[in-house]
Amino acid sequence: MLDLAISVGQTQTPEAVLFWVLAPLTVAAALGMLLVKKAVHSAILMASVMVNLAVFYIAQDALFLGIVQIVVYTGAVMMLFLFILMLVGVDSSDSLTETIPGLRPIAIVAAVGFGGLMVSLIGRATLGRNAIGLDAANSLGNVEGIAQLLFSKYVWPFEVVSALLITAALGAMVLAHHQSIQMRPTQRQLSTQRFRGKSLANAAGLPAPGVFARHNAVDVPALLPDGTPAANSINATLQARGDMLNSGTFELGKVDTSKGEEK
Amino acid sequence: MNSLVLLMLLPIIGSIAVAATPRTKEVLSKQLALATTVIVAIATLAMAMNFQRDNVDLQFVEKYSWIPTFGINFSVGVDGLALVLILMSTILAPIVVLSGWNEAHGGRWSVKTFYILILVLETMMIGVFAATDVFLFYVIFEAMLIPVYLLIGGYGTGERSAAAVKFLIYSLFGGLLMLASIIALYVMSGAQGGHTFDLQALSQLEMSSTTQNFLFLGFFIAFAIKAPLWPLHTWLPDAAASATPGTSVLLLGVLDKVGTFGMIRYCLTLFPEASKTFTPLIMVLAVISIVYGAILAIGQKDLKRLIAFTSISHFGFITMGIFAMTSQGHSGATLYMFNHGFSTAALFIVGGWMIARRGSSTIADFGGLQRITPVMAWSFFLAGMSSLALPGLSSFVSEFLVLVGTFTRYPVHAVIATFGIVLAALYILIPVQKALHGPTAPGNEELRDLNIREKVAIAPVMAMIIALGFYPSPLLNVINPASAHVIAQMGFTDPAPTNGDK
Amino acid sequence: MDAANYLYLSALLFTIGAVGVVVRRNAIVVFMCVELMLNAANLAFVTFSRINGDLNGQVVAFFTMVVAACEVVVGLAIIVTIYRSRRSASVDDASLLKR
Amino acid sequence: MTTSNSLVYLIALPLLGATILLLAGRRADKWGHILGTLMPASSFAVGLYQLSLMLGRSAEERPVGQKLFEWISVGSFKVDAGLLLDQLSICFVLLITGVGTLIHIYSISYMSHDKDRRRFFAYLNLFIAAMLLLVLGDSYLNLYVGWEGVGLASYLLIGFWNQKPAYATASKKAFVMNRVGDMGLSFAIMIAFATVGTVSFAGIKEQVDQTSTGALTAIGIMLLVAAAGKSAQFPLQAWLGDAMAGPTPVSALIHAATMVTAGVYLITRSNFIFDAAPTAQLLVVIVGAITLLFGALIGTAKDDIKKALAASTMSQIGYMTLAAGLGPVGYAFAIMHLLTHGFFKAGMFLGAGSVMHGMNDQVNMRKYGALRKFMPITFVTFGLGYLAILGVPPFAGFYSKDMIIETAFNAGGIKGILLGSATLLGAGITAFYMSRVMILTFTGTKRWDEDAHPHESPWLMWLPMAILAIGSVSSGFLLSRGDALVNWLHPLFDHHEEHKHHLLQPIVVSGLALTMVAIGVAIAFFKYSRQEVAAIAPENVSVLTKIARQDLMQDRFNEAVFMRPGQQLTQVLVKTDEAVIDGTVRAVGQLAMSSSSLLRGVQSGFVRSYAALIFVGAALLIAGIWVVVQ
Repeated sequence: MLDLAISVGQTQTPEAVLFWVLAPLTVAAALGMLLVKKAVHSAILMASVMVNLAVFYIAQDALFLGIVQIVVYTGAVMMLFLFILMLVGVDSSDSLTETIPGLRPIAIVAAVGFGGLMVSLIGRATLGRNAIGLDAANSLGNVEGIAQLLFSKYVWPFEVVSALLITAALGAMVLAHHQSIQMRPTQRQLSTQRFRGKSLANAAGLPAPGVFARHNAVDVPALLPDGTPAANSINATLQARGDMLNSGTFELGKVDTSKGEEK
Repeated sequence: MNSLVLLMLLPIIGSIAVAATPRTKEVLSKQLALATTVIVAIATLAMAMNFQRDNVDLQFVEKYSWIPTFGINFSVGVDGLALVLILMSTILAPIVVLSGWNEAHGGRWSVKTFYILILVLETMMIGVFAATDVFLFYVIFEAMLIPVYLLIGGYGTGERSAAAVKFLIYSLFGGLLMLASIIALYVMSGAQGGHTFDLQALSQLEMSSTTQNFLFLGFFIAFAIKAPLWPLHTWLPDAAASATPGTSVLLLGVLDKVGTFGMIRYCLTLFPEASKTFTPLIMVLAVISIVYGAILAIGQKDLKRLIAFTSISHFGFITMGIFAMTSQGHSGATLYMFNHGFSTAALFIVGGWMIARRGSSTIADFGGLQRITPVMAWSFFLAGMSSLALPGLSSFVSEFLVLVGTFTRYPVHAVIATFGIVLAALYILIPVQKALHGPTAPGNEELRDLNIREKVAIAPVMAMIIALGFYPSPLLNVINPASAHVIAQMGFTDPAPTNGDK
Repeated sequence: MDAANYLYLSALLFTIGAVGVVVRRNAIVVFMCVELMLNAANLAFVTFSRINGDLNGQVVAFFTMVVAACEVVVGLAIIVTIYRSRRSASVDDASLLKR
Repeated sequence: MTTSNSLVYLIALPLLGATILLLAGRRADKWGHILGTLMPASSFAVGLYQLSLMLGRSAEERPVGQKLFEWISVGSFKVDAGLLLDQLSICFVLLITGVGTLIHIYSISYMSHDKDRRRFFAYLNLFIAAMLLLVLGDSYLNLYVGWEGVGLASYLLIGFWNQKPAYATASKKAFVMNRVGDMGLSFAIMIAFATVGTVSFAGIKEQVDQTSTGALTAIGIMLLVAAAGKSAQFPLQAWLGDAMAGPTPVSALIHAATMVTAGVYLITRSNFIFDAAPTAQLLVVIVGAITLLFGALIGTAKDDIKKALAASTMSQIGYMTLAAGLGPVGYAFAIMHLLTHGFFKAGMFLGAGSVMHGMNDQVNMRKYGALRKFMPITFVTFGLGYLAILGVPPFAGFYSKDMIIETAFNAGGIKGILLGSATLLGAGITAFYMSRVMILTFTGTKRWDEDAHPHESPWLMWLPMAILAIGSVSSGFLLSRGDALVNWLHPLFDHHEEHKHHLLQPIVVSGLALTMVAIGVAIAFFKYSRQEVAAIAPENVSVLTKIARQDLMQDRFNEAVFMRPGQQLTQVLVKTDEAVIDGTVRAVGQLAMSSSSLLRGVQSGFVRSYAALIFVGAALLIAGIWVVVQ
């Protein structure tokens, strides 16, 4: 284990401080990711893990990667995640109860086993020499060093990866592209559907939210003449996400018709 | 023309020609197939004329390098045993084509596919008997399953898919064991003078008795499945009941002979010591097969299943003759293979015609055929008589040789096996009585007798059955030296007459 | 300070990520956990790069990032597609592999 | 041994006839019966020619042989297709072809209304060929071919009218029981080859001295089994009665005159074996004695005229078997009785056929009566046969049967007394049941069915009957005059002239026999002639009669001991094969299916469980590395 000890540079102590401060935070954030209910919170915690890792990269003389980590990962990828989260439902929260029997114990046992074995393996690993440090490699500067490798030794993988990136972008477009399976109904057909359907209930169009209600927000259902809320006045997506307020709470008290009659 | 390879190529060429015919011209494809098989049969006969009877070495040997990396050669050659079986296969092929002129209709695929499969199968039938390279043998042994599987599954009746799968899995299982043994032989040959699959070279290998026993079992189980030996027989009745008659003829007449052929050619040659070790067990299994097959045949209600069970009984006789290790038993077994091919072919072919006309294979549905369709009934009767080994018909000579040969060394086995001849009378005469005799069963009044094509197809079989019963010498003269050679190689001599130990 | 500590951290993060993949049902969270595992691997690469004193590890980590980006793009597109047809982002709902 | 090239024609001619008639089909319907009759007739001519040649040679040179070709030759097992005609076989050749020809002639008329007459003649020719092969073969294996050949012909002829299920069953029964006997012959041949090393008559005879008694006894017993099967001897006798399902000429030729006597031929032919195996010989005698009484008893209760005659045949062959079992002294008498029996029994069967012909194929004797006036020729020929079988001097049976009875008494000791008594008793019972047949059929009152119009048969039918009747009258006298047959056959048998103590003088034996016969006739006369005979068999009869009517329970016994257990075994095995053996195979398949469906549970379709599995796998992999680098 001692072989791995780093005796490079003078940044030993500050780095240790940095590590021992950030590492627990990172682990805590990662664990938090597992444990929080809301996906958004997970995303935030993930972002924090990534930033921490970026710091670790920089601390390990990987300046370029650290920056890329922040720009690409934390900046772009995590934003993509959040974007999709919003699309799918930013507030939706997982229930953390397990539905597949026995999966969680298996996961925990495997995790303990895997982690424990990994750690003990690393602990027993010997390199046979001292760690070298990147001072020599980074003598021209980290970015230049990487660039030199990337455009000489790794130029072919680099090109391949770029092709992969383009393909992935195309693939995402293809996947996200909505393919209509049937002809979009014409206005005439829609009209026929509306008036010749089973009932004429919706012939005049769905009620708009907020009509007769106490609020006129989009998530407040319209009230029907008898005071009951009309659930179908609210966008289905809001309902699916659970973002709609409970329509029952908007129900007016029983309208006293007799009194009204008197007035 | 004395080239086995050319002989093997002929059916392939024929199958290509058949494949080239338009799908609509079914008759043309049939005629092409018939012409090919007839040519092959004539070519084989011509080859057989040039066979030197007293030479026990392999003849017509040809050897081409195939996969040099592994020392695999495409090498062929025949001795008396293989020659007789090739002769049987190639003579049966045109008879099958001609007798089953219409049996490809109503299959899953086209008519010409049927004949392509038959012709490809014929090539393999020649190859499997001619191969002298163990790897080549194995490849053909397994590849033969494909056309048969397709023939059963594609053109059969009833539960044809299930039967075909059962047949395939059974055979593949055996083939797998054999493959393991072959690989082991190959590996061992590497340690003893270079990797090879050559049969001659492999038979010189030295190995411990335990190794020999295991490898022997690998081969033997494969062959015991092929030549259904009790208790590995249950695939046969299903397959035979579902296949078309022509397929059944090739299946029981030729393919199953690969099992008994393999026992002689591979089990005995490669593992003489292990063969001796297992002989007591195999003899018991053979005797059980004889009696068991016969009793089960008696109990069958379906004509095709009945014939299948009679064959199990007959294969018991063949196996018994092989492992009795006397020249009579051995020659008898080889002759039995040949004769069984024809008598079973006759039973299946005529039975198939009966079934096709009546539309049912249940024996009880027939009745009184002797008066409605005398020629067909007589053909069936004669085939049945051959199957029960009536003296004067071909099977008698072979069956009696097997029994006599076995008796000199294993009297108890032979005595029990002889009870099989009484059972044989029952299993043949019961269907004969139910199907051919008795009052005309309803629905049978209008059945047609055999037409010219069918008569032409069955006549050579009948002629063969009768002629070889009275004059088996031409075949025995070819078989005897080969059998004697094997017996001598195994280190056996015929038991001398004891005079009752006086 | 011992560079091995980074490796321990990497192992730990990887394990946490793996558990997350198994335990969480929301496809997006699962994806984030996969990212976490990739990042853990990257950390190990960077650390090894430092220990070995050459930049190959960092280059590989760079490639990993690119591939991870690709994966995220395609993966999220798939999630969106599934969500569109099933109105759910739970990986358990997409259990059609069964039959 | 002299060789002759013409022996093969004896067999080839009828075989050719059968082949032509079978292959020609309906085209031969018009002339088939003529060809069918010419073939055995020409065989008979060849036989006579051979006899004449034989007579011209000295006794030692009389046997002639012909090697046709090498039949089977494997290792030391060498069998030629060879023929042997000696003093014994010429008797049979002439009997077979002679009686055969007569019966062919008879059949022309008898079967004239049957549209399958050609086929009938084909079968008959086939039978003649096979039977000739049986008696001409020079080795047991050649004999075996003929042996099974006659079985086949018998099967075909019994089942000639196989459209009736009962007849078809009868033919099958005959074949199967014969096969049991054939199995005995197979065993005998196998034992002979294993011990002596050859299967030819000459070869075995040469080595008898060097062969142990045990082996010879085994061969002998197996030959006896074979003979019992073919000759309907106890315990394989049950098929003969049912074999009467065949047309009557068949019963006359095959089941009276020739085929059923093949067992006697086999035993006499194998004299060198039996002479050296006393145990086997004793068994032969016992079987013969049991059968002669067994058959006689059955004969007393049968109302079916053919079955009564069949029972009588069984009994008479019992006499022959007994005689053959008595060793060198008996062989010639067995053959003599065989020949005389061939005449009178064939004649009586033809007579029965003639009666049936006139009575609309009625076989029940209780429906006959008073036929004497309507069928005078039949009555006379049948009556001559009747006198012959009774053993009334000077008819044929007197000479042959008395010889057997006398030899039986002279067998010595208690054995001789027992055997002699059995034969005497048999003679008495024979007299009783044959008189019964005579009385019921030809005398008394008419008990006919209403549509019966009895008439004498055409000349084609009565001529053979008449010729056979002449034989029944004269053959005994001719054959025994100056011990002609005994001397003729003498060179074949090791006749050690031992002048044994004669228990009874011949004249005493004849007297006793005639007394027994007279008693039998008298009982029959009082029982059936003096009392009214019921047209329908009375049911209130003694248990013994009931048992006798059921053939002494032979079928019941076979059914209970062999058939039903056999059927049950078959059923059980069929089910076992399905359930256990194929079941095991299917179970293996099921195991694969169920284990796969078990494993399929792991493939839940949930991505997360796959991920968990991968994770576990990774952990295990790490664990593996951990262990390796330990």
